[in-house]
Amino acid sequence: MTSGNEMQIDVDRRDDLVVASPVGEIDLARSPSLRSRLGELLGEKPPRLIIDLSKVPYMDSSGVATLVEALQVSRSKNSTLVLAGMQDRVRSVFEIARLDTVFTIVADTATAIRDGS
Amino acid sequence: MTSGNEMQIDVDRRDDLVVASPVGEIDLARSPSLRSRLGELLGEKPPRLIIDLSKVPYMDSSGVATLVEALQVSRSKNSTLVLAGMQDRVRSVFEIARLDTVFTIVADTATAIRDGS
Amino acid sequence: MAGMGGSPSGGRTGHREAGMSDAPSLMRLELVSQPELLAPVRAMLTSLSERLGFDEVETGHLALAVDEALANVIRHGYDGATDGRIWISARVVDEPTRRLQIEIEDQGRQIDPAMIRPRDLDDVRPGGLGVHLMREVTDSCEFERRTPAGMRLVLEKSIPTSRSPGRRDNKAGTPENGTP
Amino acid sequence: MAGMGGSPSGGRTGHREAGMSDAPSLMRLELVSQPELLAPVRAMLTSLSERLGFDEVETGHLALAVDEALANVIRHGYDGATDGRIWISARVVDEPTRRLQIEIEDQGRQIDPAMIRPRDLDDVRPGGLGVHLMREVTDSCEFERRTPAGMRLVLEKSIPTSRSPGRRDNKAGTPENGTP
Ligand SMILES: Nc1ncnc2c1ncn2[C@@H]1O[C@H](COP(=O)(O)OP(=O)(O)O)[C@@H](O)[C@H]1O
Ligand SMILES: Nc1ncnc2c1ncn2[C@@H]1O[C@H](COP(=O)(O)OP(=O)(O)O)[C@@H](O)[C@H]1O
Repeated sequence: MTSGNEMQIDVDRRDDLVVASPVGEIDLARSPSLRSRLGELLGEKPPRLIIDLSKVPYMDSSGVATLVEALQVSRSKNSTLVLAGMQDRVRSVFEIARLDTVFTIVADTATAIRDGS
Repeated sequence: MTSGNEMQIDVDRRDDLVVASPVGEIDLARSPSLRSRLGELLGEKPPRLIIDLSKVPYMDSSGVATLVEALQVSRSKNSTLVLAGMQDRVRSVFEIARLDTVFTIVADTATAIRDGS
Repeated sequence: MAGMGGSPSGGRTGHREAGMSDAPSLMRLELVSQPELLAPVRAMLTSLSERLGFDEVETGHLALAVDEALANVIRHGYDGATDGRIWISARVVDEPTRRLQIEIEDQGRQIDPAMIRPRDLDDVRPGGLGVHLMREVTDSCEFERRTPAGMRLVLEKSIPTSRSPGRRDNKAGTPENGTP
Repeated sequence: MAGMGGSPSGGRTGHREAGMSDAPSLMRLELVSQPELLAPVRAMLTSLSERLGFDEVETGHLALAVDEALANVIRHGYDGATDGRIWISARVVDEPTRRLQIEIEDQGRQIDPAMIRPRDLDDVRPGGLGVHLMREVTDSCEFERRTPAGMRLVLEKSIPTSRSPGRRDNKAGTPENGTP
């Protein structure tokens, strides 16, 4: 039983930024796949990596841990990592984990691109 | 454990017709509730009863049986019963049961009202 | 983890009946015969079959088949009593073809499997559609008497081989696959 | 239907431990320790808690708590091995207050319950959030060692009393309630 473990991640490359959009629930089965894709993308040292979470209805602590690790890697590579379009249920997990102030979180991808945060 | 057994059914009364819109999945737990509400509505002998199924994502054979019974009751009362707005998954159940030609099935409630079928 | 002794559902692996595969269950669910539990079971099987690669229509059909089977156990096996027990187990069988096998067992009324059959559909009346629906939407649907009590039903549905939901939208040659 | 002898998960009702209610389980699920099964379990519990009257936020929290608990059993109890067994049971307890009780049991590594605690959240690092999340989103969350092996976790969440999903949108006095 493996077919559902791979996280679908749509990637959009623009001038100085990469937008990565995972699609679907992020849990222990899928976060390893998310982790390796984000590692690949950060390996390209994009000035900015925007993770569009608008198509992620659910995330557990394994997904959160993956994003914390990506944040740390991004800092070591001088990339700016931004989380965009978080659904309420996912945001509540970040709030309970008190990570909502640690990440740069914006309303949607358009805002992230425009603000150049 | 009983709170989820009652079927939510929105009812809209117009001149010569009643539109009944069940909301949610119809299965063995909820079809008794659907059955009694439809019985009440047919007791009013409306010239036409339109059952709007656009908010019913799932129906099993207990729901189908309830509608077959409502069809028979409607005939005995000279009411016209129309099924409107069926989602694909529900329609496939009617097709497999070969009831798609027994019922009057129309695309949506607006069509049912306009056509006066 | 081989021995099941002392486990809360001890002895599970001792029950391999004719027609059942030796493949271990992914999950085994025991529930009481309450219609309210049909929705949670459908939700679980829908999610499981999506993860296994069934498409939306097939997933809906699988949930329908199990729902109809459980409804029959509740209505006919237990005459509507809500304190009966029902067991559902799900396993993936690889030989001869990859398929999801769902086994449903009860301790209720027994009936000759040959008597469980779809009725004539031309006779339009309420009811009598469950077995017909189950047969139409599965690849295999076999009833048998359990020992010492109740019935067993084994439903099978082939798992599509080529699809991989994770990469569904990522076509070779598009940027997202060209990453070094 | 009283005796469980001969049932596929025989002996189930013989397992009442300290802290557990005598109320019978609505469902009891045995699964293998595969991360792929977390989604089906969440789907089942989401549907169950919706039917019990939990709202969307509470339902999401309940699914999260169980997901985190199972993830910990898989990672810490079984060190990532996928052939471990996990049991989840759900029951409604009425006294002293109406609540959903979820029990999660394994046969994996044992640990002193006092050692299972949330870490300091100010230390931002990957991981170490599961127990904190579980505690925050439930009303009660108690670990204990099982005999002879593994851990037991009992999660509780109060069931809202006033809501009735079926009649949510039907206000007294509107036409649909005035039917004779
Ligand atoms: N689990 C069961 N235990 C005993 N009898 C059953 C069971 N499932 C089906 N049957 C028998 O098969 C018949 C056909 O079932 P079905 O097609 O679902 O229609 P219905 O349940 O509406 O009669 C039932 O009327 C019943 O006699
Ligand atoms: N089911 C379990 N079996 C054994 N140890 C556990 C279990 N659940 C939690 N633990 C222990 O509690 C600690 C805290 O768990 P958690 O807050 O989920 O963070 P993490 O799992 O990321 O370390 C774990 O590191 C582990 O030592």
